[in-house]
Amino acid sequence: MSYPNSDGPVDTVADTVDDHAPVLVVKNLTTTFATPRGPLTAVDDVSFTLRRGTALGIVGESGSGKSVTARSVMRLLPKSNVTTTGEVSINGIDMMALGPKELRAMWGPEVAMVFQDPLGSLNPVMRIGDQVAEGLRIHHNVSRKEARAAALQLLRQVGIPSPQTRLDEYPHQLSGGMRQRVVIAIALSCGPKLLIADEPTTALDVTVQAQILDLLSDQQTERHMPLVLITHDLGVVAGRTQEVIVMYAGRIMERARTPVLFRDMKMPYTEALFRSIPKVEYPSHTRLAIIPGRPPTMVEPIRGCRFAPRCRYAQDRCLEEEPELTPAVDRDHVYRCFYPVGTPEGEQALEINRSNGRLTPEGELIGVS
Amino acid sequence: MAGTGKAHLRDPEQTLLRAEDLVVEFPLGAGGAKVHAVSGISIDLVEGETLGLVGESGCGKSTTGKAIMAIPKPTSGSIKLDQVELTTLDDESLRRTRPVLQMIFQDPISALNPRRTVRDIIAEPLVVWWEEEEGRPPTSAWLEAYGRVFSRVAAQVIRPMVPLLTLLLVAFVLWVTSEAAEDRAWEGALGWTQVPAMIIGFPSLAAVGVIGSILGSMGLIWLALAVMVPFGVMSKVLGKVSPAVGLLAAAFATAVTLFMIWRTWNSFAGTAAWVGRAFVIAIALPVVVWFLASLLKPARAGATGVALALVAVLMLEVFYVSGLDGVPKLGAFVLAAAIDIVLFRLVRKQAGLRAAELRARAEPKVREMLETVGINPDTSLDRKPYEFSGGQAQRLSIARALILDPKVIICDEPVSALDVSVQAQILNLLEEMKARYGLTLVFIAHDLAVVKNVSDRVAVMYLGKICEVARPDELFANPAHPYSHLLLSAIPHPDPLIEAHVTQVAADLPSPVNPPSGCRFRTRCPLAQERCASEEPVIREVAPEQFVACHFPLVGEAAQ
Amino acid sequence: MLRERPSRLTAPALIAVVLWAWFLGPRIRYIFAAVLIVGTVAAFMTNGRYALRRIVGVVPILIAVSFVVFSLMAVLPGDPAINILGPSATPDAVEQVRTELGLDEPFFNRYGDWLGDLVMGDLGTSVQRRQPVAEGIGQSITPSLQLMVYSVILASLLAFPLGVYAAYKQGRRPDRVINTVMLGFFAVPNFVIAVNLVLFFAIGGLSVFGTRLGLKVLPGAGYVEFGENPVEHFKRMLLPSLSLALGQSAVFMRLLRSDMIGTLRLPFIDLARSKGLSTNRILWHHALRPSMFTLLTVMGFSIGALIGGALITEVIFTLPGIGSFMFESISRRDYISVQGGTLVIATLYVMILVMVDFLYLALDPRLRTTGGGLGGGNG
Amino acid sequence: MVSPVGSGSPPGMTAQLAVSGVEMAEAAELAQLEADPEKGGIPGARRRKKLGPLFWAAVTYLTLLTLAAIFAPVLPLKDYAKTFKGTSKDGPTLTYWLGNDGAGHDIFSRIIYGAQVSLIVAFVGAIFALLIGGSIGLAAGYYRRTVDTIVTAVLDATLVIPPLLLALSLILFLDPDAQRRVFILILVFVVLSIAPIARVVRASTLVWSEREFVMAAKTMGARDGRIMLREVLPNVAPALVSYALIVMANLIVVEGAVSFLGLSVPPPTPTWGDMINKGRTDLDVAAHIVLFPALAMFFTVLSLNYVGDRLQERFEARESVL
Repeated sequence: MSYPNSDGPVDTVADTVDDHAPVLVVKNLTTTFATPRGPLTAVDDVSFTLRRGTALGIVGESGSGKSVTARSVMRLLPKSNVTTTGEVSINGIDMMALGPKELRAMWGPEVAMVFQDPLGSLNPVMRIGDQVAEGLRIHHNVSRKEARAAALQLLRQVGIPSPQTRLDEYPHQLSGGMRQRVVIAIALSCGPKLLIADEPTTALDVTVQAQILDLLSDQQTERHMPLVLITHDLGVVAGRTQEVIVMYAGRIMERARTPVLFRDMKMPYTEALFRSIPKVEYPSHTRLAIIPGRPPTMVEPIRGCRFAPRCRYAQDRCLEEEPELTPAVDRDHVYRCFYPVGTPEGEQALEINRSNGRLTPEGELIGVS
Repeated sequence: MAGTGKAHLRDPEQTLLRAEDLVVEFPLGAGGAKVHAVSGISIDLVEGETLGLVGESGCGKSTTGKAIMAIPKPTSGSIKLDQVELTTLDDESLRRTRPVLQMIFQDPISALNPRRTVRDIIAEPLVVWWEEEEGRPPTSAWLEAYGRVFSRVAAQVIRPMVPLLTLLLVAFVLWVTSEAAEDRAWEGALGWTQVPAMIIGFPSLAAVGVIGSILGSMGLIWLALAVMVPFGVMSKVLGKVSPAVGLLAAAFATAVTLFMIWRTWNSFAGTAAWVGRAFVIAIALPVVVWFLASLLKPARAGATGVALALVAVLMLEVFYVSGLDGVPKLGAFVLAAAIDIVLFRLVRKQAGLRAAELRARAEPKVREMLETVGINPDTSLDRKPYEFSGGQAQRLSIARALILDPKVIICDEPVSALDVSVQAQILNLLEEMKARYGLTLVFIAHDLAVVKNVSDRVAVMYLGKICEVARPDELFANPAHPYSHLLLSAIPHPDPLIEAHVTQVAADLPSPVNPPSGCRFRTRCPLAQERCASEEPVIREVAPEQFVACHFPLVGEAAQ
Repeated sequence: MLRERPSRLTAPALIAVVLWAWFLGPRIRYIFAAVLIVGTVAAFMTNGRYALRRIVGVVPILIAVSFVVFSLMAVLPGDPAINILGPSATPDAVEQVRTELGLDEPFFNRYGDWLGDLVMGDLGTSVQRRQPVAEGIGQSITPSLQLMVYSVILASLLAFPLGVYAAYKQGRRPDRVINTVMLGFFAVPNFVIAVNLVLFFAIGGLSVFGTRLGLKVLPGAGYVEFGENPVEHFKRMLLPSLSLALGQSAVFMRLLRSDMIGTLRLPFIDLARSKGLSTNRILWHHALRPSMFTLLTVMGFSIGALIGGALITEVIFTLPGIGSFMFESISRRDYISVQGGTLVIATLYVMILVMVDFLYLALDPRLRTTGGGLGGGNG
Repeated sequence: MVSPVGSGSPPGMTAQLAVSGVEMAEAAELAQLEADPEKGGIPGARRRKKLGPLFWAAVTYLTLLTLAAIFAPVLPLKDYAKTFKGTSKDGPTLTYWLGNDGAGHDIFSRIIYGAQVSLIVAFVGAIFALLIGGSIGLAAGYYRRTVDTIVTAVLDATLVIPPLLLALSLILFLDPDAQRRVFILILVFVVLSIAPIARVVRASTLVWSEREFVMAAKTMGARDGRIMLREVLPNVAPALVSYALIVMANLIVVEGAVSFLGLSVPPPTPTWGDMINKGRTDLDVAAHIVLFPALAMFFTVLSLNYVGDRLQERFEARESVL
């Protein structure tokens, strides 16, 4: 490990802790915002664990609660007008029990975050070197010179060309991709044991996106560091995560190992999402399957399955009763559906819907626009 | 440079839209540096075709879109729409071609005016052109907007005070009429002449006028106001019944107004005389005369004239008030201003009538368009853009673009700001609209999968130049340009079994201020040779219907 | 990226400006020269091209201002000669004065002459005062500049902590209290503040039920030079500066607060938090600097406005500053002094605005490179 | 000097948010982000932020003051020019509500009549400046390039002369005998306020003209005039109207300063500034002579500023929250 502060806790912990012990445990996490329109439950009863050295993808459209989940885990949300309940522990430390000062001590060395907008995430009037070194100086109390050397090292690690000159430059002098590399360097500066990347490539071009994702994957494997990768793009999680959570309207809809999810998705929402993406393999002018309607607002309480009004498989039961997370054959694969895709029940439900006129002959949902 | 040349263009006779050698440059600061946003792009579209423009951000694809619209006109190059050259047209003729060529924008919320209702927004294109056809004076928009601002003030400031004001005014009228001072009596009497105005339906105007004229100790302006406006309105109304009566009323109003002007003129003396008199000559007189003239032709009765006259009267009041000893006239002035505000509302109503009429005429069409794009007109006509989600707002934009029955629509990243599931809805909608109205589309996007899905032909752009033009299926199967290849390889596939093999590129996008010599892609191209720096590749056909601007294409006889 | 190439015009332009400043009245020339040299050198160190453009851009504005000032005085009704001699003057005498003043020449000749004299540092000679205008302004400019500097320092001392704190506590009680109080200060015209300060600190305050609510600790008027007696100088400058500072601090604080609120919502503040930085460090180290741009502009404006705009304060506290000078000149219809004074004030004003622009360079690295704003031009 | 140039916060610059608390703002934004995609049609989406009791108090004060000033000649007020014997420097009594000044005048009556001058010059000055400055700013912001360059240069040249100085010079040189002081004051105040208003409108127009709906209007073939007035102006107007209130407040202050220096409307007409100036000599014995006109002025300026501020905030809030 080329990390300059190797007397820090990084290596020692890595050596002593069992590889399969969960780094992040989230149980019944619920986050509610007080809005003028009433309480808005952005994250509703979310539980998952993350093991050492794995990358977890959280996929969902905007409004699904994925970003709020990440911030709730970090406890980066404001105290006023937001209530977070449930359990979050990182490396056995109960995040919910920490005070502001202890939390600040966690941010950086224990858990770090990469944000969506690389230009906005960097202070426009501070030198890059200072920004990268700042975390080190605060948390590890190193001298200015050492911090600068460490920053140089970090910039080199994230693949920034001629890092020496970059140290004294300002963010606006870099391109979008380089800025995001700097943001990643900042996140990595204190050797976090958990990295959360919140839509790290949304603002970037496709060529740069691939590079940044590669960088994140490389760092993740190299540092043996668990990664939570939040994105709206199924393509992004496909190649780079071991496990995927699909969120919809504040709920976990499906969770599975990545290959399993893509090969054998059970949740109609996942399927619908997958089908609505235009794919390069398909010939041009292929008609896309659409998800009609729009997601529920999370202000009013919802009865039944949250996806039911937009679901091809939905039956009366789905509108009344919300399914629990049910395990599939693969023990790690859970989903929230009464009529899962690719099962006899699901086929039957589709058949029923087709016969009672809710679906077009091609199997698309009619109405609800 | 990555690509000049026009080998990929088709027979000009067949094409509906043809842009040749488009160049767009923006000056950068005062130093003479320029951003070369678009440097010699040629594209053409056959009727009913969709051309996809794709590239990284900063490649000039959106600028190309705007240049085709000629907003602003490109630095050089030619745009032919239906064989008509757009770049040489003067502004007015260019404006007349607008309905044929429409545009849909990336940010649907920003593309809709937050202060107007859906009804207004969708009908606006029709109203603009109908007004044009019917020769409505362009000042009416000015008037309406003016009235709008004033009525907003009235609504926000005056309306809450109306009960109080009314009470006070009534008490005041009682007081004045019971024991009015002698010198005010004649004004009071004049005030009552406005009762007819009240009867014919302008109660608020008349009420304020009555009180104003009683209260106003300066009399003459009030006299003028009290007579001119109601009689003006009356003469219009009466003019429909009997031209003679209308004429009489107008003549009376004219006489009073001229008297007022004369009186105002005389009130200026001493140091400021030249200012005041110049004002009277320059502004008040012509405007008032215009107004009065318009009264004589009730059919064409310019609401504009009324409004301008009111502005003039307002100004006259101020000069008159301040020209006297001033201060005690405050009451008169404030009331005058209040009257003016009420009048502006009135006038706006008149002006608004035409607009409302046109909007009503447009309504069936508006409803039809809304239904076509999948928005329920019953619930949405009176809502404002911010009450819609991104997807719905984009539908509204599409409806607005379609209502003029255009031939070509330029879609500038129409789905980039939308969620995945909504994106599919909009893409399908665009395909439907294209089939239904026989549209020709220019589709600008950075997402290759999206572009492939909608296009009949794709042009890959890099730093203001075209790299490759081909049918999407061929392009995606066998990209000929190294840059196309790079783009394709970088797409994340929603399938864990496909390993991402990104061609690692050195460096970032070069600055468009100082683009590289020769082929513009050479600084990042893995295959770049010396020739690429010295010689700019010209577009040529390397495979049937596949055109590329590269010295060493990956497809065709040169690909070894 | 564009390479900075200081133009060949730079040196001559600078020398010319400094020389010009030298020819003005004795005190003004030091001030002009110091401001110019310091500002320009600082600016050239950061972005010479921009600095040059800005300095050159000032020239047309100054010419426009001089024209406005001159024509205003020339076109205004009333004959300066009669103003000088009084209404009972004989036509001959009036004619003589008119010739003396050059008033019988065509307008543009007079403007040209005036401008020519101006460039030579001659602002004309006041007939009423029987003294060169430049000299009069030179004598009165020091107290004004001192007043300006003190009040801005006081205002900033008050505005910065309050603004930052209010922004941090946005919408909550401390913010509301600070805001309301500051809005109060903002709404009191500064001559009212001045009168009240005099009441409570100089003449002993109100008498309420026999007790006096106030102090009698500071002198209420007059001016003592700094060199003469520093303690007394500050004692006398305190009330006038304070009366100006209170209103200004309200403006500064409100601007800082609103910009700071904007900054605190930017993503980089999130990143700073997620680094584990303390609130104070985030506020003062990360958020303050990017939030200061609007404030800086407005500070420039209000400092500039103070040069002549502190007129009423100077009159109340009988400070012999340029405001008093101007007020007296206006009252006496001394149009030559008014012309000259207005021009000097406007020139200083413009220079201060330019200096503020240069300060931007120091604060915002994005401005230091031309071609910035495009972002990412590192090819 | 609180001047129209340096004070007040142009709407473009103040980004005061309706949501409260830095963190709350952030949270609300996040919540929005999360709830955003399909939030249309939520009941209460149009919900307006309340203006609050202070706002209405300010409006009431301004209304009462204006009404009192308008109806002053017919209200049972004492003659402002009359000297009441033996009442010199008396404090408030039942007969003389706010006491009497050094000359035995009734202060209450003088304050009401003084409001006439302040209000008329400020109101008329602001209205005309609004019309003229607004049009200039709109044109400069919309057309940019040459128009903008010229307009900005001219505005800059006006802005560098301190307003009070300009006002005083104009007043004295235009009207040395105080014959038509109200007229001259209005003229001068219009001149003073055009530049700041034009700048604010220009800045706001620049921002709004960037929006895509302006581009959309161009593509549909609307003329420039129509775009400026139908698309841009309605969006600029709220900020403009609230800024005009702040300009009015500034003009009242400038008028106060001018009359403090004895250059406003000549006696016997009372003005607030003049009352304060005259009372200065008796400060230690009869502070109420200064206090009451100062308070009247304070509350007027405060109310105008507050109302302007709140309106602006509210318009902005509607913009940003929705």
